[in-house]
Amino acid sequence: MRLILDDEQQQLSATVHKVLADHAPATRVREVMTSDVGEDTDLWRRLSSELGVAGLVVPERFGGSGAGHVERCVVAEELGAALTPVPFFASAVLAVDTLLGLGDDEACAEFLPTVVSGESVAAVAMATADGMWGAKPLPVQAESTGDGWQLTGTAPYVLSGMLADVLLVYARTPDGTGVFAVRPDASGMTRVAARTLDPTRRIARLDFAAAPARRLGTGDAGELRRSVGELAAIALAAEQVGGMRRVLDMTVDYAKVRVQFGRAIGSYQAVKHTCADMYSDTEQAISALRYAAWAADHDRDALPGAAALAQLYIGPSYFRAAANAVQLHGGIGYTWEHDAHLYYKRAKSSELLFGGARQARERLAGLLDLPGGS
Amino acid sequence: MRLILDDEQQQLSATVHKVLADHAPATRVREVMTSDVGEDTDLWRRLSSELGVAGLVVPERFGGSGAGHVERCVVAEELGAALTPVPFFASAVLAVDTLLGLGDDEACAEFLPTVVSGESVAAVAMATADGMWGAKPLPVQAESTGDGWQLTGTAPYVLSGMLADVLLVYARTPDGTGVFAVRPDASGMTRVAARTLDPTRRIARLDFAAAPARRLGTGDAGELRRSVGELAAIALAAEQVGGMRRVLDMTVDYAKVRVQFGRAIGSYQAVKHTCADMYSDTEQAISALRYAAWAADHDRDALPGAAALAQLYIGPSYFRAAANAVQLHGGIGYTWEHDAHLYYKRAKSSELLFGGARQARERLAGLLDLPGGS
Amino acid sequence: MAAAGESAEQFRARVRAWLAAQATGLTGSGSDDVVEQAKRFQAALYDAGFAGISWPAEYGGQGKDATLQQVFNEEASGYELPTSPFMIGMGMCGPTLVDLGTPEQKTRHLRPLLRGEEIWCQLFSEPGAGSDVASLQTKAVADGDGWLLNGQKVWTSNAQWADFGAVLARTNTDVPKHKGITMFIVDMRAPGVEVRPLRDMTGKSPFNEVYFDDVRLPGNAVIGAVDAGWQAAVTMLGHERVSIGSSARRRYDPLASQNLVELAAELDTGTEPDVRAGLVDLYAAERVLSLFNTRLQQEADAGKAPGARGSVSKLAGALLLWRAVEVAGSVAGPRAIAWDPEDEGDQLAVAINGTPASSIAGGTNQIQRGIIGERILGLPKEPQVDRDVPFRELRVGTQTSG
Amino acid sequence: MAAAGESAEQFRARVRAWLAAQATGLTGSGSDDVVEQAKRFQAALYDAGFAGISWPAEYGGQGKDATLQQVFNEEASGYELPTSPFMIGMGMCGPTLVDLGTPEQKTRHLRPLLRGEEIWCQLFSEPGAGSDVASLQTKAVADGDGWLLNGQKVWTSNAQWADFGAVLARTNTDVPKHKGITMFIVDMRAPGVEVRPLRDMTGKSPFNEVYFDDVRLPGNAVIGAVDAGWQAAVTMLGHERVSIGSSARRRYDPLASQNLVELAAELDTGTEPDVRAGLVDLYAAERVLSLFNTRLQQEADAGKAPGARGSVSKLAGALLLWRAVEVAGSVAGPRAIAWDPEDEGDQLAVAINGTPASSIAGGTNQIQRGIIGERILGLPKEPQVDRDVPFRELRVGTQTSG
Repeated sequence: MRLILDDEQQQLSATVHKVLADHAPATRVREVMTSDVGEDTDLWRRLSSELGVAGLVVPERFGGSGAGHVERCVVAEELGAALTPVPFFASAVLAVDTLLGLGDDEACAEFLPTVVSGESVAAVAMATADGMWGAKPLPVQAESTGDGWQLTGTAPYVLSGMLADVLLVYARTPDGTGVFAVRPDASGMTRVAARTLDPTRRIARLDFAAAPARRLGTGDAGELRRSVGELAAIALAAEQVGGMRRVLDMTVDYAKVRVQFGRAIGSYQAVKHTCADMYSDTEQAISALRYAAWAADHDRDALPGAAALAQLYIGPSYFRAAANAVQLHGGIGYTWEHDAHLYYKRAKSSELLFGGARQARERLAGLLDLPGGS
Repeated sequence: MRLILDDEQQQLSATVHKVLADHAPATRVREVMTSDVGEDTDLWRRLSSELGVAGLVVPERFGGSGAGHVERCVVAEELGAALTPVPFFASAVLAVDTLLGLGDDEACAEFLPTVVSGESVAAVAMATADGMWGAKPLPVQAESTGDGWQLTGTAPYVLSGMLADVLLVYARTPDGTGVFAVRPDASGMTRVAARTLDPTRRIARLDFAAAPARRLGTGDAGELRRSVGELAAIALAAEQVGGMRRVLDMTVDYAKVRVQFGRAIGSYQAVKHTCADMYSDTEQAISALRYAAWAADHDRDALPGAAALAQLYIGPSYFRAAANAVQLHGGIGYTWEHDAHLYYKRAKSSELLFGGARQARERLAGLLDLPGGS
Repeated sequence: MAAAGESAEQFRARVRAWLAAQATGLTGSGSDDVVEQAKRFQAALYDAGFAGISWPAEYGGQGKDATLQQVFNEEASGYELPTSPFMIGMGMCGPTLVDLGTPEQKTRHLRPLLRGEEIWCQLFSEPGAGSDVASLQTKAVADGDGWLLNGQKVWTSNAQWADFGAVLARTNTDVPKHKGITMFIVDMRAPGVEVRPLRDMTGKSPFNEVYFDDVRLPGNAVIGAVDAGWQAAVTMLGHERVSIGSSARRRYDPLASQNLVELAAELDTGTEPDVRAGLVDLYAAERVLSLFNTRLQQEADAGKAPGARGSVSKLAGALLLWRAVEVAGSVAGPRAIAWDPEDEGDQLAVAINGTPASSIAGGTNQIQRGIIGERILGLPKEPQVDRDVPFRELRVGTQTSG
Repeated sequence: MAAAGESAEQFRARVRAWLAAQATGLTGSGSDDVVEQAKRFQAALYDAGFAGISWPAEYGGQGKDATLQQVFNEEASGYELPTSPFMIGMGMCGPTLVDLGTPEQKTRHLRPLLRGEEIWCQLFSEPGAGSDVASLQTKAVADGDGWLLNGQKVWTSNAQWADFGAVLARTNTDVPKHKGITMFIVDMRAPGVEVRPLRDMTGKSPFNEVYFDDVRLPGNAVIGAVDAGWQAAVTMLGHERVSIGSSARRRYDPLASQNLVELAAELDTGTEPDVRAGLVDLYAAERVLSLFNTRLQQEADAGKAPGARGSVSKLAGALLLWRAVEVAGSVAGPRAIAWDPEDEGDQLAVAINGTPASSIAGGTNQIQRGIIGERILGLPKEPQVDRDVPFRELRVGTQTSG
């Protein structure tokens, strides 16, 4: 296994970092997050078309670069570090992985090139009613009509669901799980913007009442949904690691200049040792992430365990780091004007997405061969 | 509810403290714990006959003072603080509570006076095979013979079981749980001294093969066993609180005199803040203990919740405090010669006795009316 | 009206009956006329004999035992009372005036406060003086028989509607920082006082920045003695910690275990092992802390002053909230982070987002641990690099002082 | 015998085969002839080309990439190898001699160490100098062309059978404490060296007190330079942290998650929710730390020195053990604290009782956090009250210095 980045990967990281620093500083993030749309569509087109960030795991024949998951994670790290409000997760992770996994070349050829170029945004509905991504029944039911399918039900927790030009919906069918494409103007579909704890990530609910839909691929997509969930957990872990690194840096920088009682607060053990724990957590989180990304590219047998490991370890670590960042900034860190709260909210929201620690723990318990469980 | 001690209770505490300081300092504790018997029988007779520590909850007609559970907890606190290896827990807690709860005046009149005076030591077998004190079947079966009863099975985790002059055994009978008295020289009974993590508390296993036994009381003692377990949890909490106070004091004292890098280590936040957390935990533990002791005397309806609360909160707190005490003493705290390790071991052992956090948590879950559970 | 010779249980019954009649259906937030509502309610409390229960009777209090205040608080914890505009005045400024005020100050200020006529705020913190309050840079310069006040304060709750404030200002820069501070009463309506709302991380504005530009203070505005303001501040902060620490977890706090138990039942997550364990442990921690607070109160009633032990309440209360945030996440799952517009997810989200405040405001957890370590346990202080340095030569915040 | 041009995978295969043949059934403890067994095993390692894998070939090492040492460690983690008497020599003293030794010292000492002929110990700590190693009071006074050594060391592992030790002694008391220390090689068989076993809290005696009474050191015993012993100590402590941190959780460690999983199966407690969650979380923490160690190694191989990051390994490893102790309690319940004489409860109990060592020995967790904060993150040091003070005027331990 390889847990360090090569020169090219480091270069990619530096490039994305610079573009985000130039075009999506915190002031811009705040502007976008308080807008109606809540996502920076211009920047997304630029990142997709100029840097190819949406096509890193997409083969060249569908417009991508075929680089790999390690590369996609490198990008996710930078996006997570800058809290960039773009539909990366929906379009370049969930939708891309779903389309690629379907084994439906026609669908890939139809959707992927514009998703990769950023011309279109795709979102994916795959959560159960209680917001888990696990084994419970899907909340949307597909029924075959003469010339196609109709969807009925309510799909919660659809990332970038309001913005998307195409919605990919995992639904129950008489022959197992199916994936369906729905256009945003489909009759019988309503999109409702959710209110969110985290202002930098938009989420929607989709209501279907006999909405016409097109089935993609053939056969049961239950396994696909599971592996898409695993890859999503890894991409999320990358965002989280990026956020951890950033809050650690912010906090250490502040601890060097803020003076109380006649000396920099970073000289106090209560601050210094907390920073050391944040560093220790972050370094370990990076290692878990690199392993999971490597497994996604090179060891699919290890993928379920690696994804669950990353999710279980990194989710709570990021929140702890972000909470410590607020704490060590003191009062200023608690204000709206300071960026610390944006990381705090992102960290909490990321910790509870995709089934959270509970689901990851159950999966690892299965891999460890522990008895019991639900 | 009353959570503070009155003058008389404080006086009792000071008296016991002084006697233990004079007659059972750490050097004596070490001497006893490495002896074969492992308990200080002389001291126990003295504490019982001169200070009446074994009869605090026993009515005067059976030789006790009828003071109450708050008083018994005051004594337990001091014994826990000094790690005094005497059969207090077996004789003055488990056996006394069992005898008093049976409603068998004859048995009380027979056994209690000598138990209270310290002339005899009683031990109680009540744990299940897995060392829990909960709902699973008792490991000893009683069968009625023509003129009495016979016990068969193996009773683990009998505190002071090797030393006891009389063994009280909770066993299955055709009509529910019964309590049986067995003499140490009974045919068919073997006592095996367990090896223990904690050198200051002796534990035995009792093997019964058709051992003759005398039934005490009438009716099902299942409820009695439960309430004896609750009172035991409270007495244990008192010992634990005593230990917490002592390790906190030891650690603070050391932190004031030990110099590293040119100043007392207590001036470093890493040490000072840990001591502050120990203090905060200890003060809260004292409060939980006082409430539970008060409930034992004055509010039996609140007793199950108060006992579980004390057990759940105090067990891990004491171990954390004892572990921090070793840590803050550094290398010297890790040596056999220093007393810190004796508290560490007592804390771990106490945390896992009487069903530990798992059982306490289940009981509180029931009281909170949470669904599920085993 | 206070009944003479009333027992604690009679008092409790009277409180309970009064609250049931007067406080049912009230809310402490969200209303535009929050101040008017608070003033009406405080006046009603006063009329009923429940304002300043342990304050001296000669200045409008009830002159009773502090236990009875505790009884009142216990009964009130089931209600969402509209008292927040008076919390600083009742919990901190008033008690400090009781301790340190001149008879004239007490007569002028205590009764109007108790009657709900005047709102107070506390003006200690500054951008450069957070944990290190004594490094404050706001200055009061003698001017005739009074003073001229200049500087900036921050995190000032209630400043937007306050009539008076207790302000710390530097009156001597030639001595070490603790020795040149004075506490004053400042009229918040006086010329030169400007109040600007400050948004917190939940998006609300519960506090303000306050600017003083040549604000004139009369000579009798000094609380305690000139240059002895640090001692006055310690007195007030002691009241603050008790006030924060002993405030019961409120019935309507979405992070209280009871509410999370109900949420788990509603969302059907109560059978999950992590939820069960989390809820039980949270309940236990809440209950144990509340027992500690009761014990502290009983000791105080028995004549043993709580001293710095209010810091334990405050610290433990703040740590408890972090545990509650974790449990809330396991109870609600993704429903804590996204909810339909018509749902009530906001309350839980705002509570989660507001949690850091408890570990920062009123003295950070780190500061509380230092207080416990030094004042209760007697552990030695750290080397104090600023102790003997005249204030004018000190570095403070991220700036130079002076 | 080392094969030239061997790939990592070939090397791994060779290690695996060798271990299977040579190490199966060995134990590292409990035996009276532990030293003899260790010496035989070390000699066999040497003969097979597995001793000093990354050490210079000219002094008996294999001159290979450090990755291959990692490969060896991974393969060896499944065995209980009898190597403990050589751990200090191989992990700390040897690498320090490689870095700082004279050619003469390297020639004299490295090969005998690798061949298992000579055992080393490290003599830094003293009763008054624990975390603050540099406050040590053992003195070496110039005496002709050599030195006379006097003083007391403590926590010295392996001293009871060591042939040589690396000792820190004060050679100048007129300068601040870090500047007057020298590191020497001391012959542990020399007259005046007395070794007394010291019992730890598990009841075992894995370390010793060592007394030096006019022990004569030759002039060429200095490692590095006179009065530059602190730098040499930092070098050695760096090797120590890497050595401690990167040692894989061993197969036979009763607190390793795999063994606790098996214990849960045996005791039938694996279905308890707290046991399940505890085991999974412990496994995750173990695995993540091991991934961090691998990543550190890969970075080192790629030319990025680990620097102080060994402190992360050591700190995280120590914290992991505390978590394991908690999980062990929930897995085993009261069976962790009392067991039948014929049962094997001892192993778990000794592991629980021995856990504090990891958070203390080789630099406490607090010291590691300081190293991470200052050396990696660049946070400022605390005020150093002892920095410019001549050693003879300093207070150390619980005594006065000098």
